[in-house]
Amino acid sequence: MHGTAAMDVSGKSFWERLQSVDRRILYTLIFASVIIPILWPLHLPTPVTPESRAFFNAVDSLPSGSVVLFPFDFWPSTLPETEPMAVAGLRHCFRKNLRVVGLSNVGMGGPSIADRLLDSIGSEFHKTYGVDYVNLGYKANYSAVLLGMGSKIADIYPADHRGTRLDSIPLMRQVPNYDSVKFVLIVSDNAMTDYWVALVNARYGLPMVAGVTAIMAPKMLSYIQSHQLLGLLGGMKGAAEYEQLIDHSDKASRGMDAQSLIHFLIIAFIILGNFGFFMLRREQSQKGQN
Amino acid sequence: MPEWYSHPFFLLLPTAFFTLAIFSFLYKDNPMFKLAEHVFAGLSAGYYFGLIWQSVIRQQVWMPLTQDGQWSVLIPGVLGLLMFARFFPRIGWTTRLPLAFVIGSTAGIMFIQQLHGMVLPQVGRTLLPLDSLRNILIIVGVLTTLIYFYFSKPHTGTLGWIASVGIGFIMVAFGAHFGYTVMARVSLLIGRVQFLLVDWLGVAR
Amino acid sequence: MKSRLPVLVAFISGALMILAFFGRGTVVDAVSDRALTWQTIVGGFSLLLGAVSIARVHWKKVATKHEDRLYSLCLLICFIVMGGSGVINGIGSGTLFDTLFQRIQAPMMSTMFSVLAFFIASAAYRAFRARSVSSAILLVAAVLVMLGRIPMGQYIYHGLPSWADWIMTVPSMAVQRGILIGAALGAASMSLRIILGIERTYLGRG
Amino acid sequence: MNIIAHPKSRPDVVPVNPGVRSVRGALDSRFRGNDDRGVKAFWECGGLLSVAEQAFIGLITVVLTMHLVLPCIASGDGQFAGVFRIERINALVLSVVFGAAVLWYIAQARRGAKMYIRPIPGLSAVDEAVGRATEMGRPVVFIPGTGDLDEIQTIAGLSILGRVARVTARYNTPLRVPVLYPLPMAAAQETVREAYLDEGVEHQDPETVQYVAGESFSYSARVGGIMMRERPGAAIYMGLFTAESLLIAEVGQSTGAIQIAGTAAPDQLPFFIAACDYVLIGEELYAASAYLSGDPKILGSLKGQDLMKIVITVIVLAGVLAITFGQNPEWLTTIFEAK
Repeated sequence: MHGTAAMDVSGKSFWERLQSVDRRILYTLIFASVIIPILWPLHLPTPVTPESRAFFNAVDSLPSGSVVLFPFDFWPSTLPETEPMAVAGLRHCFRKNLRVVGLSNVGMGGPSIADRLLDSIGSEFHKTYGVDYVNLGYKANYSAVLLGMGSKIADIYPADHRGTRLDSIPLMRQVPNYDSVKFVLIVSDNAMTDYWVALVNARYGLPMVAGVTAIMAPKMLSYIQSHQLLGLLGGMKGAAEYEQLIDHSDKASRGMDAQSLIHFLIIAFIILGNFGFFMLRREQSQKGQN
Repeated sequence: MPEWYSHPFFLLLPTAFFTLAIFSFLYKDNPMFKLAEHVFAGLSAGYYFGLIWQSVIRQQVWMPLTQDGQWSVLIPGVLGLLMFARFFPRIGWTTRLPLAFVIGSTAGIMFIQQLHGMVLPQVGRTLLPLDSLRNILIIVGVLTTLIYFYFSKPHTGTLGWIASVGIGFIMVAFGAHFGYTVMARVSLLIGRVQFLLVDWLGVAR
Repeated sequence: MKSRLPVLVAFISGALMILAFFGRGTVVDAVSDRALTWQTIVGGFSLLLGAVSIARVHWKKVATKHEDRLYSLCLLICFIVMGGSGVINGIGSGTLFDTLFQRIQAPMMSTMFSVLAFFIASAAYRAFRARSVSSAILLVAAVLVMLGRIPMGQYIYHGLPSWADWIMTVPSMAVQRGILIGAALGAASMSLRIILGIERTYLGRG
Repeated sequence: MNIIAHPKSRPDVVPVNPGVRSVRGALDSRFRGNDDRGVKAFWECGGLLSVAEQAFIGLITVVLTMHLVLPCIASGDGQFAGVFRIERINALVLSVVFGAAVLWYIAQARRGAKMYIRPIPGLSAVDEAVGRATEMGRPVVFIPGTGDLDEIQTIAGLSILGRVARVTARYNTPLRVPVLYPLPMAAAQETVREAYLDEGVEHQDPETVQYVAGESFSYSARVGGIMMRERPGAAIYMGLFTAESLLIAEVGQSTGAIQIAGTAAPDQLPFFIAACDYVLIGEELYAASAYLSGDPKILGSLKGQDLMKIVITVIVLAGVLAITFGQNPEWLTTIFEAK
């Protein structure tokens, strides 16, 4: 789609040629810098940010048996970032014997991912569906879902994701609305976090933490400072920190070496690109003077 | 079932095929990618259809109606069906009713949510004592950003000066955002390469 | 009737939500709870509409022998298999619906986005230039944050992670808050216009 | 800015959720033109605005009387617990002040009051860029975002397209507008045709507005193709952009075009700033569209929001001083607590 490769190279200065390197060379470098650290990992320790530690502490201090609302509010497109957070969050909850109520406000795949993760991590800890955890599934129109559950969850969710009526699920009989929920652990890649904060935290005062994609993390820090969120995991890096904190390293931790290398490469690209740009500009202005 | 079939390489072959088909876009736009795009769009539409059929039509309309005798669910049910009225020109306008209901009530929730859940706490937590450089910078950053997006006066004189401080702050913030976005995209690529090398080919762990 | 009734419906349902927020223990609460449940149902139908519309568009392409009809046919087959199995066999784990999603659809979605890593890298080399003071500030801040947020960063200079932390929690946080407040005001005024029928683009024209 | 009913659901993809889907359909075939022109406003055919305004005031009155009068009927168990949640009085005050400001300015704007909006640098650069493209004898590429017509940023982008099309019509510069969705395409055609007519040009170039079908990535690949072929002198991107911003801006950069972008999508702004010559940041896009279209509802809202920004600035300054030097500042923060 970019025909730079076909351009005439002759008669161009070094800097001009450097500016028009074939993109496929850049792509190959990127591929290599991801593949190499995955094949030969370095296992560098990840420094833990205060927000991730706060996230861990908030979950860790919940009394055993508390009910945690666990929204799987992410699209499958960000699974490599969000799945490790959700997995680590579930491991932490189940290890602390918290009871997890999963749900999703993302129609495209959210409830199916919730199902898969709850079942696989639940069985890791020998938990029973319906007693220790449940997956409510998806209902449309998130703002109405979030507010409606404040009055009566069964009004919004007559049945769980598999179609079992809520009144025949032991866990849900004890959780009629937000009053019986102790905590919200959001994993999200979109504006749903803002809704949880501005609707549920503001109106019902439920304490919450969020694991979000790196793109969203800068905005979320504003909620941390205003105490609307108690803790925050940002992207694969945040997931790796959390894995480290719960002492169960997994996919995110293994990805961090590649993350380091590729960041270096991109920074090198920015510097080299700009250097070439300035040299070219200087060359041209010198030509102009002659 | 023969043994080889249950090897991850064969089990995950379709997944790997479509993953590679999408990566082929990097070389150039090609029929493989286009096929993957259409398969994807078809599955997505099908996913919504199955999901809504089960979780909305069955659970929220059919079950309450037949099992609990809740006749009132017919109202949203009919409103929902009116969404399809646009396919019939003569009653097409009725499709605006469910739309007006959903958008109107969402607007009501949003109005309160923005003022009560966002503006109040965010403004309240900016009232920090001027006792550290950190606090001073936070207050200056919030206010100059707000003033940069003030359109009723030209950016000259003092206001211009404040606005240029604001744009400085904004650029630092966008730089941070930029760095984080790079991090996010890179993570997704790492995730996919992990799938190809670890889960599918099993050449690393 | 055709344009007045919808505006009235929007007004009543919007006002109801606002009233319910300020009140407690009145009939408004019961009505608004019911309205919330209804919203989730009507919202569901609109998603269904989206799915049906896509199928319609591609059905037309197949019927009119459009040059891309083979692709469209492929899309329709996927739609029917996925949607049909969801309706007949259910959507829980272990169903065909779930398997197709977990094996084909979800990986495709994340691959689409991972491709962007390559584009970012190539744009970093070719397009991201310090053309002005502000873009120079942006690029420097970006590089500092990128270095400070990776495990290797602290080996280059041990202070880098705390610099990145500082950028994130002081200037960046302040700007995000300024933008957040501005955006909240914008969204609130948009909501107000919708409730009062001043903003009706969503209803179409005529 | 979040548009009502569909904040971005996915980080980079055109949102797909109830609001959007339904809105898309609703706009259907009834669409004409890109602003309210030609359609009788609701209040014009029966005075609904005044009814609505009164209703709003009435609503506030109801809320207040709920607190003063209704307690007697409340809860039924003889308790005179207020029906009005007194702890939410702060939100009520804010709503009333803000609502009044926005409505007052909209009414003013509609009455034709002159309202000043500061010149936005990126906008004046648009004329310059088109001029330069003309000198070089190259076309101008304009992309009104990759959102559908229900997205307010698309509508803002189209009003800027109106301005660009006038200038290209005046100088007889070729204009290319590749569009992703059918509805914005119809709107863009209408906008361009009107702009050309205003300049006295019978616009006939069928190549101008092109419907480039496909999803986000294929779209940007094809736009890239158009750019490489036609080598525009200026490339202008105004509207909602998602992940494709990066791809498009990079190709534009490699063709040597002057690039001007504007979007309110915060995650794409950094890329535009790094790759383009001028950028309208966030709300500047709306301000530009209000400035160009003169639409009273956008203009009035913008003014109302501006007033609110001043109020907030003053409150923060006063609050900070009170907290720093005051005796007992705790009460100040409790005023802002959301309950």
